[in-house]
Amino acid sequence: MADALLELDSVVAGYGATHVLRNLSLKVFKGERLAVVGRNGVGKTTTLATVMGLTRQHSGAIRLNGQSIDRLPPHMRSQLGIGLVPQTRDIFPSLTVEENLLAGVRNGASIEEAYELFPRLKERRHNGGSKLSGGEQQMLAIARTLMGKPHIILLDEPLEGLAPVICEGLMEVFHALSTQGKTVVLVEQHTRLALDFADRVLILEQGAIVLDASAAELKANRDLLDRHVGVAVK
Amino acid sequence: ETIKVGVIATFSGPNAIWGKQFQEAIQVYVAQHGKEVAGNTVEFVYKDVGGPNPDASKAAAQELLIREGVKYLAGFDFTPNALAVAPLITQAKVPAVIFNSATSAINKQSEFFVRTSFTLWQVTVPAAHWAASNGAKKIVTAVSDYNPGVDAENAFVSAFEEKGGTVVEKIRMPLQTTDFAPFLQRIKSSGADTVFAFLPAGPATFAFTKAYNENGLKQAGINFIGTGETDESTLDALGDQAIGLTTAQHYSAVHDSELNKAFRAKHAEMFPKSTLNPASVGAYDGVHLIYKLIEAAGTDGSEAIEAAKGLSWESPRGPVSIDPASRHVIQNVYIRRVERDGSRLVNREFDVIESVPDLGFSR
Amino acid sequence: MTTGLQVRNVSKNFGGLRVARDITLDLPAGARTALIGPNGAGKTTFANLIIGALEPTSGSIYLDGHDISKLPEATRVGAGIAKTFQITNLFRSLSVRDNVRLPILERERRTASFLRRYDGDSAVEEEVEKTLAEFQLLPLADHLVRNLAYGQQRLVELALTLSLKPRILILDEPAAGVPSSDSHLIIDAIKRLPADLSVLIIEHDMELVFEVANRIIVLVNGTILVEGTPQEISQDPKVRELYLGAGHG
Amino acid sequence: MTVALSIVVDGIAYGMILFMISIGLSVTMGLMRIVNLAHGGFALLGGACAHVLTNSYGIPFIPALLVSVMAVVVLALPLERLVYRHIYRFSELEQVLATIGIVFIMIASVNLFLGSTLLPIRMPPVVSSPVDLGFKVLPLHRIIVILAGLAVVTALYLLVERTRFGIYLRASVDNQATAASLGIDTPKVYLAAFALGAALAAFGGILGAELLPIEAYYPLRYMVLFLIVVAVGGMGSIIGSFVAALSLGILDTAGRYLLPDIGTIFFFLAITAVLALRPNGLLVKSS
Amino acid sequence: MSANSTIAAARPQIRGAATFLPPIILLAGAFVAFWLFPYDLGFMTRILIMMVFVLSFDLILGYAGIATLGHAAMYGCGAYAAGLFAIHVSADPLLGLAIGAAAGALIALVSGLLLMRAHGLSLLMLSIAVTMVLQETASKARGITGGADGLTGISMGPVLGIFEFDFIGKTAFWYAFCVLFVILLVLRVVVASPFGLALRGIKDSPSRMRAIGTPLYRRKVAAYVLGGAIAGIAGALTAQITSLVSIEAFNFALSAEVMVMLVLGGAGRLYGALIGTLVFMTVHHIAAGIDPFNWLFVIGFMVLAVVFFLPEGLISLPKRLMRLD
Ligand SMILES: Nc1ncnc2c1ncn2[C@@H]1O[C@H](COP(=O)(O)OP(=O)(O)OP(=O)(O)O)[C@@H](O)[C@H]1O
Ligand SMILES: Nc1ncnc2c1ncn2[C@@H]1O[C@H](COP(=O)(O)OP(=O)(O)OP(=O)(O)O)[C@@H](O)[C@H]1O
Ligand SMILES: [Mg+2]
Ligand SMILES: [Mg+2]
Repeated sequence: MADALLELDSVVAGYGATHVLRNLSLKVFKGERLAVVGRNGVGKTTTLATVMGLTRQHSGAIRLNGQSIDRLPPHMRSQLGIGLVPQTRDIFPSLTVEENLLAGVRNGASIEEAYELFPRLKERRHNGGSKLSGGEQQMLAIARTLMGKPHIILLDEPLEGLAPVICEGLMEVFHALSTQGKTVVLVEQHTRLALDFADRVLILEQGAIVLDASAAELKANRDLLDRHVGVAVK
Repeated sequence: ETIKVGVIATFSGPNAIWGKQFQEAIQVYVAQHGKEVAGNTVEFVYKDVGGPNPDASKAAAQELLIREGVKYLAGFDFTPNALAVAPLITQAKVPAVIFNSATSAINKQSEFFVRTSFTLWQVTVPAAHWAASNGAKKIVTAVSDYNPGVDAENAFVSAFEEKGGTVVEKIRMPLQTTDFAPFLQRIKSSGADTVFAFLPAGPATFAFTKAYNENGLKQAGINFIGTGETDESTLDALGDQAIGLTTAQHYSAVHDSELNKAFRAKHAEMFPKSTLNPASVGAYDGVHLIYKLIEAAGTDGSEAIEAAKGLSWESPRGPVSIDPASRHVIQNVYIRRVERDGSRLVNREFDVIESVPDLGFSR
Repeated sequence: MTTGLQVRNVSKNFGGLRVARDITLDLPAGARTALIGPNGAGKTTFANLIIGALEPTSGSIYLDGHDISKLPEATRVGAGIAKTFQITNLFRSLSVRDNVRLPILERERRTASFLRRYDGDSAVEEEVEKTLAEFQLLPLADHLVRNLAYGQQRLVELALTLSLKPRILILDEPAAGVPSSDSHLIIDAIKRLPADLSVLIIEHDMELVFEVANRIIVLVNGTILVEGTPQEISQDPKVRELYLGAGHG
Repeated sequence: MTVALSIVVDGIAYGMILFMISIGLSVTMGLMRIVNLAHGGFALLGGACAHVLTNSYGIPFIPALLVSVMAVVVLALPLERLVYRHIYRFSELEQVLATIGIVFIMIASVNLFLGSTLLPIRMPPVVSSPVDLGFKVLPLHRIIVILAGLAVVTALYLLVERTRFGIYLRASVDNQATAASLGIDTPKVYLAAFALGAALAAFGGILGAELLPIEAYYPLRYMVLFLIVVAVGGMGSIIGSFVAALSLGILDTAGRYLLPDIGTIFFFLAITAVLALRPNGLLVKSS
Repeated sequence: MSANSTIAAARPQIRGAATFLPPIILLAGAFVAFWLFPYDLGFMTRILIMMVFVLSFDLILGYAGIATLGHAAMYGCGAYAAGLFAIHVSADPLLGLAIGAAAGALIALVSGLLLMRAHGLSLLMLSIAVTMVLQETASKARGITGGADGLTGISMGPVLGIFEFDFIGKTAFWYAFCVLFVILLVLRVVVASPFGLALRGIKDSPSRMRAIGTPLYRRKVAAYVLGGAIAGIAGALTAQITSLVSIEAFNFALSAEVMVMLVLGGAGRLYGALIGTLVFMTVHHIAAGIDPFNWLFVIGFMVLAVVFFLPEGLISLPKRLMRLD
């Protein structure tokens, strides 16, 4: 197998003194569609945030294209091509929609592309960021990250709060991105969606990976999934 | 025997200048006269109260009286600080020598207060008289709106009118004001030939005198008369624009006398970066008075107060004596004008009103 | 007398933007109504109008026949209307337990009282424990809410709101952020609600909507497009085009 | 009529000084959202430096001004790196405490080296000469301050509202982690903004020293005044601060012309009324 | 879940030994201080009064999260009211305290009706404005208040008709201590009550508080009035013990200092208020005694050190130390 694009090697990380990720190791390959699933609070968000450099990393290594990046501040990781769509959206409230997009623009991206993707945003372009509906904020968060033209896109539950039609549209967008050679990591609560989208699925439990399997394998073997994620499913 | 003297003053914060002036003058006096008085060693204990803070002043006095066993209290820059110790000194029968606070009424609060500085009435009334007899006909007063300012206004107005002058307007300026342009505009259009001003030393005086020049009052021929505005501690900061300002005060650092020259020389030797001002002489004479009282009465407070009454001596500011009725110093009041003397500005005395008592005590 | 909530000709403008246009609907006691619609259709705004966080530009809202359009939010909550927040809004530096305790105390009108301890009433305490257990929050009871994962916070959000025992309950995307494996906790909680309670649920998760709602209102651009049973709505071509997309059928 | 005109002219002249001395705080507190009680400290350091340069070394005013502003920036840079950078993350109360601590140290330093008396800044005499406007005499330096104020407000407005830097700054302040993960070099943005705030503080302190003379306790003495301008202007609004400063200047001046006896009470009651009606600042309608 | 055990809510229920221990320590501390420093009673009494004042601010800022810079308004009103009452009506100290409390509560109510609608910077400025107006009024009403010279002529009768205020300040010390003790006990009850919990809720999320049906404004006004009454008591104590009230009682610096002491000790913790006051005033006193010109350095560095190393205030020091090993 080719060398990993992004690699986490026995990473221990968390908030303050607490450890949320314990010895987490994973590899993401170029052009891959990877889904990360797991129950509430197992550390999915923390994993993505750690890749971005937003948590306290206690030990372990993170490599991008074989280069260690764990000493780099978040903005340099972003400049190396990692893009994160945060779960809490984190729209800048004192910026308008357009300024929110401008804040993410790099490498000559044009905000017209964003408006094409989400016409709704164009209608609300001069609205204050804090005055958007929940779904609009979600669209803006995704569009803003795409403005940075990342090579590897970390999506933390990007479909939450979006109308089903939009979700379908977005999944197509993510697909399209991956066919353009971008790497997509999707954290998703809805296992069905995750399985439909991904090539490979990681299951997280208490800050560690308990299962790493291809989507096809999991689809064929539902009880494997139930055992890990759906323990509480009736 | 060691006799301790407690000095309560402001040594920290924006008003630390008071404590500093006091302390320097005390040290100069001691350097000149030694610490031995009638077989006793005098020791000064300093307490900082950080500004006008009667609570701290009272607690400091308690500590000095009880722990240090001081037999005399001294210092006091702000009126409330002095007033706060009045019940204590009366109870303890310990004399308190006021080096600065200028409100007449303080001495009424306790039999044990003696004052070696000045009162507002004492310097303001001569200022008014001098102005009246030197061509001022119509006057406008501009004072900061707080007790000392109002005191000064009352003193000036009553004395000036007594001499037949007219007060065309009385302006009270908020204490926090730093922009005096509106008031100077009013002074200008009031038709007065002279303005009497009273402001607390520091930023207010600085901004007022600046505004006096910048708004063209000098050019318009409106004379300035004041009291403590050209205090030596801020005079250099005022700069050349202060030149020509006329004030009435009981002491100028360049008062021409042998005693003052010696005082100044010793002070310059010990504190080369510092200047003398009225607070210095208040403290210097205060220490002198305490020495005299120790000579006369030792540590007996009541006896000391009796001894103080009527005492007279030659001070760096000229002849002084303690008025038995008010326990306040009777002294000359000088009319001075700011002049340049080499590299510094000075208050040059050019007229004198002799032996002025506290004219505010009986009001 | 009419019971439940009546909304009559309510409109809301933000400057030139008309977010609610002449909406009229009833939420009778015992109803299980879902409000769906595209993003930015005005659903959250509508919920805020009912709860009193926003004031309508025109129109009125009645609770049991009384006009409540002018009452402040706190008074409406006292009268039995409650809502969860689409983006969790919790007492982040209080423990999970206190987050549940506080609304119960408020509901019992105790929070003006100085003299007894806040944990001194055994009936209240029992209810707190029961609520925590219901949402499987007991193990987290003493954690500060700000240290919980987002999905856990969603559960607290719901537990907190239900503790108010409202008569009209508005749920704004209660399941967002809750994994599909745990959404049964939410569905169960909704199903367990007293039968006479009127629930308005705003949600993009159609499985959940179809499971709990017996009536669905579709809001588009601030107006009601259609209203009907889940069956009718899922068949409606217009709704499919504007909202549901191809995946539902 | 002449009174009204005087009120307006004096008010604007005074208001512009208020603007100059508080604009640095509008940057650090309004835009960067740090409760920066040390604002006056930077003005003090700038002023003290200008005092030493003009008084002790006889350096002319303009070069002294520029050198002092630069000196404050040079001091602000390491201070930001070592201290302020951590303060950003603090809660508001902790920021109050931390910046009070810093301001105490600044005051004590000036006090140690220069004492607690006034620290005048020598200006060429022509600056304080009266200029006759026909209906009114105005000192030249006020005219200079008015021009400087107009220049600063324009430049700052363009910087914050019209440039990428402005967007980056506001984004970083809203959510530092998110801004960083979008590739914005937030530490550098903060550093630049902070240095700008300190430079403006020093600049304003020196230009305003004619009215609010520099002395060791300057930062505490005028703290309320700085805060009022930012509060009335509204957090984060440069134009708001400008309008607020001018309005407050005119208001205060009107009080002194018309109601001198209760000037202070009038001023604070008026501020109370403004803030009660417009709690988020003059230009922001209460929601 | 075990990863989270260390970040569990660190709010143990105040029960058992913990209920009685702190007041006992306080009481013992007072006796020890009284016995060890018999000459510093005046200064220690000032600390006690300040503790009452800072406690009152803790209720408002620490618990309800209402940040003001005008707490001296209530203190000053309490002081003037008690002073005038003593001069013109009765020299009984306890009655005077009641008057001080009433005056503090009244001004808190009147100003609170306006202030509690504001927040953030505008609240800070409004509270400052209220204090400034009061100070200026006191300064101008020279006939009643003595203006800048201060209100003189206060002489207090014996406490409870038995304990005369003495020269050394013993009575004043124990009087102030008893007041502090009672206030502390009252506040302990208040903060552990549903009202206290509601205040913490308000501090945390006002919008959520409204959404659970709390009449926010009324609760805040109530807290402000209660805090104001206690601040008024502190002011009254000063007036009675110093026998003089000056307009400095309304100083901005006082309001700011109270905030510093509270945050230094640990806002939102009653004992934090006490520790902050004790440490700030003692360090100030000692440092100013040693070097009045440069003590500000000491205070400055102390304050910075505390925010940087003990962000929850001095009260978190023991917890910190224990966690080290
Ligand atoms: N800011 C924080 N401070 C302290 N602990 C946190 C913080 N954020 C999350 N945690 C803890 O870290 C653990 C993992 O949280 P994380 O947000 O990564 O979970 P998640 O898998 O993304 O959950 P969800 O599906 O609910 O979003 C949780 O137990 C949570 O309590
Ligand atoms: N305070 C406001 N000022 C201006 N526009 C606003 C304000 N609040 C909401 N809007 C706009 O009103 C529209 C409706 O918003 P609302 O939050 O009600 O949508 P929603 O139906 O809940 O959408 P979603 O499903 O995405 O949560 C949006 O386009 C939003 O941008
Ligand atoms: Mg998550
Ligand atoms: Mg919504």
